[in-house]
Amino acid sequence: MIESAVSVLAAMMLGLGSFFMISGALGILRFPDFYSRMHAASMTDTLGTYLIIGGLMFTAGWGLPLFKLTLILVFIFFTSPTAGHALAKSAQLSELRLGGEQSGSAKPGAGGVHSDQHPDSRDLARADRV
Amino acid sequence: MLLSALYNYWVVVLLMMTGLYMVIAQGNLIKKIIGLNVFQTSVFIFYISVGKVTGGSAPILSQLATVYSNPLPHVLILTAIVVGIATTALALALVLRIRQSYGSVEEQDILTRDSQC
Amino acid sequence: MELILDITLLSLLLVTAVYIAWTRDLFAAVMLAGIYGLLSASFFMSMGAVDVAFTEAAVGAGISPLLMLSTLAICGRAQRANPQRAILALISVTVVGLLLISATLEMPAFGSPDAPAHLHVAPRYLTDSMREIGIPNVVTSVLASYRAFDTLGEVVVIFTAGLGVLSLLGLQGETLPRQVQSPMAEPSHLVLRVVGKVLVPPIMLFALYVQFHGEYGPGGGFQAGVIFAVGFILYSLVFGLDAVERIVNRSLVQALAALGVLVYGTVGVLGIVSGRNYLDYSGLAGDSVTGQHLGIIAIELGVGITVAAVMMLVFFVFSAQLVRGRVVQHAS
Amino acid sequence: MLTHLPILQVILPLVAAPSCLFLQKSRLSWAFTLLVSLAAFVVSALLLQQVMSEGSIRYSLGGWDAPWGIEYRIDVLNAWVLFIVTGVSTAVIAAARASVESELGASRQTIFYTLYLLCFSGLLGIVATGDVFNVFVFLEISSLSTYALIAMGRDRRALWSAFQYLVLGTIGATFILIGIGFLYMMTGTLNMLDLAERLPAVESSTAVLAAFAFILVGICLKLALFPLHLWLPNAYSSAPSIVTAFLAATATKVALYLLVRFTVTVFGIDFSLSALPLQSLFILLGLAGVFVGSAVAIYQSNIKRMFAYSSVAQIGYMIVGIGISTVAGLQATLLHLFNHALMKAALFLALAGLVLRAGGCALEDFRGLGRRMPWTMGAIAVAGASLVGMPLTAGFISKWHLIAAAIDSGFWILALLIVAGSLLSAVYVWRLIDAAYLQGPDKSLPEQGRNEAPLGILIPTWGLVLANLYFGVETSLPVTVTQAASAYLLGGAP
Repeated sequence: MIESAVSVLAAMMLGLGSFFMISGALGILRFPDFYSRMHAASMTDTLGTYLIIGGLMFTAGWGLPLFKLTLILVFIFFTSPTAGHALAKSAQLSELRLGGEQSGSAKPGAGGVHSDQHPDSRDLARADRV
Repeated sequence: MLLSALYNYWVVVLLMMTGLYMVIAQGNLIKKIIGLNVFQTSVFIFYISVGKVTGGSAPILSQLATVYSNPLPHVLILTAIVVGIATTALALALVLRIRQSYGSVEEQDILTRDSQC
Repeated sequence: MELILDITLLSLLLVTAVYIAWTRDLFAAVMLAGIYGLLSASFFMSMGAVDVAFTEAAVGAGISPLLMLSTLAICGRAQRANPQRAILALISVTVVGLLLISATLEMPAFGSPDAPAHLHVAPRYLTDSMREIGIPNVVTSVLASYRAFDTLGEVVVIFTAGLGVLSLLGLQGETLPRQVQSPMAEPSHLVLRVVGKVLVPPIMLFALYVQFHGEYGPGGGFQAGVIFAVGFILYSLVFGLDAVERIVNRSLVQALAALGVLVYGTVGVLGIVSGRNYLDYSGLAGDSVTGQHLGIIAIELGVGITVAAVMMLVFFVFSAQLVRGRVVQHAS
Repeated sequence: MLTHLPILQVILPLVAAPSCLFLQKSRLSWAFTLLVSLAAFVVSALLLQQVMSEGSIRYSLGGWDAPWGIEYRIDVLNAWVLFIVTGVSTAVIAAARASVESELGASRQTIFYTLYLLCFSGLLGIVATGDVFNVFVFLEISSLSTYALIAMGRDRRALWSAFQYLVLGTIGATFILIGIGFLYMMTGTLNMLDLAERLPAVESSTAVLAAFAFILVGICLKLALFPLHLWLPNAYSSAPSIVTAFLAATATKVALYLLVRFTVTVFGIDFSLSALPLQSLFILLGLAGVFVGSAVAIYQSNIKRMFAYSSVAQIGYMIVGIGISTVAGLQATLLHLFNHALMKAALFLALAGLVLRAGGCALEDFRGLGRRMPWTMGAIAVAGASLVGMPLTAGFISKWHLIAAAIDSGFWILALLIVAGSLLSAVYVWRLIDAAYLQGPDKSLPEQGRNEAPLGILIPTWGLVLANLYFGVETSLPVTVTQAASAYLLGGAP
């Protein structure tokens, strides 16, 4: 009885997690600008993964896998907000305004390699530091 | 039947060709390296597909399993992955030096600059 | 079910590869290459190749995009189209592709248990390795004992690449001003600094776990080396290159890279000293299974040391280039 | 200790390489490298002697028997190639110090010698092993170190040539990897002898045919066989002089060895000749290489580049020998392998001396060289004569055997074409002789006195030159060994 309740709970968590994952992915594709896309991304990162790992924990039963899943959960608990923070920070540093237009940079691909090198490489340098 | 039996190999062939196409057709050196990576990874996928046994579990011996995947291709590909990243690192270092001394990472620019002097 | 997973993953791989070839934004291409690595790692996982999946995840989705991003940061992300070559490339690629497709038609069916590959050499590893070597992870047994010489070669390849990178880039950064700070070193990056500090020790611990658990589960020297290096790389991303070089300077890392190869080579020579063949560990201890066990631990350690050292070395050299580029940009 | 000779051959330089990194003084690392190379040479001589008297040697690495573990298997063929590679390497390294010092600067020398040792052990590993996947691993060791070594050249072109070579070399190696994968899939083994035993059962399948094609193309990329040779002239002309001397005399030889090993031992000569029209393919491509390589060489003004194209031509001769595919033809190939290593090493070492003194090796630098550097130019003249195939030099012996093999098999036209190809090589060698001895020195330049290359370079160069002359007269060693090797490979005599 309890076993079936646990598995129903696990299934619900997995299903809900997958739903958040998919909607987050859609959001990244469809949202108009960087900051709202970030919202969608952090949605998948937090709710999606937590629910899925939680669901898996219910199916894992007592044992080493449960412990490992807990560790993964803790790890993600630390990293994903930090990653989001760093992403926003570097966007702010490279003066990305709401609305998606980047100030003072040429469109990639237009013109020679040299003309659009500097702004791009600066952004990348920062993105890389994250 | 044929589809499920050979689907893996056909996709591997397509992946290999995509990678090889990038290496030949692209003039940008970094893109060439990405192409090489895709090409090599597709070969890894081929080897691992060869090693698969239907219903077999990972080749870590335990009481629970009787059928295992073939471990030998796994070993070979572990080595090949390491060789791949070694090549990539060296190639990227070369690209950085080329960029320093030619000022560009496009094949055409490099060729014209070499023929000028 | 397995088949659906298989077909989905492969189709995703194909889409990713084609998009990489199609896009002209190199940044997107590199990110997609990382996704490609992660997808192939998932595919390896579904094929039961856990060790390979682990390695591919660390390399294809970790180290390799990292190095490519550092290169892009210096070289720029735009790429020019090159239409003349496309037709030639398409033709040659199609020819090779058709040859390959025709070759696949007479291949043994995928997953078939009586394919020649599963009948000849491999069965011995599965049936006898427990008795001969005594560890459950067959991949580790084959890697570190039956075919240990290949693995020695693999370590030497990594060492060679590290030296090659060093000879190309390593010796020019020395004269530049070293006090350039990483942008993350500013106080406003408090969150990053704190989380970075918190995360480094568990990463190191995990590396040690992977190093010494490789005989029982997926993992081993290579994966552990990469993870160990990632700990240092994370630290240098947050606190700057100089902070790391105060702990491990470059000549130390270089010496460690050589040391790992030497450890491996010497363990092999011990086999000769004990009156057996090169890389035969059976004579290292009283009974041959303990000897094998000992030998495997020793050589995995050698692998781990070299891999960690080379990965760190390569990353340091690359990011020193980045700093150098920024200095030059500021000056001009 | 004698039973461990096969592994010592490879493991000695392999372990020496990381140790070399700890030597801080560049002179010390040079001496160390020379010592290691010399030791490897002694080992290979002992091996050759052992194989000639007792037949092939098997050595199981890790104590695991053949198809399960990796084995080293030394027969006459690889003992011969090992002997050539280690011998040339010793001569080249003996000459290296002054040239490396001037071309690389002080700081990079230790890394240079370490990479050199890695490349050296990679090449030896390819030759010694009896396992196809092990071939791939050691191929990559030698290739990666070669790319790095080429990129150390002074000119920025060195970087570009190294990159080109890296891309092509990686494609080649990956092709070989695909081929090995197909072979494994069809037979379940990676051991060469085991493969040879199991392949006949499945040889009608297209997968084996594709494996053969991929391995062949992969090796030919490394070998720089005629239409796939484009990376070679760039790489050879922009690499540091010592690297060029080493690669020209060893790397292509090792690739050729691999070609012979795969077509003859692994796939079996009958399969190889029937699966693809290999005989006519090799003879045609070989001849095309001879003529195109020589013709392009005539028009080069950079002499390093000229000799690089000449290498493409000489590889053509060796491929023709395989194409004839009789015992005599294969013997001619193996003889030319040896003789070409001797002459190209001598030529490129002499060029290293010239670069050291004159700062370059364009044709103008040769004007009046006969007076300024008589010994260096003398070495170039004699080795050049050997390249053309003049009697009393080693080059004559191998051309003679090749022509005899062609006539034996009824290829009269082929014999004539080989002679014609030699005449072409006489043209480009003559250009050097003409500039050095017959034209006066450049009047616009200030008068230069005698400025001979240092003894450190001259002695090894002349050692190789004298070997060219010695083996042009006293041919018993190479002829017996190659005779035994090709008879053994093609299943004639034991």
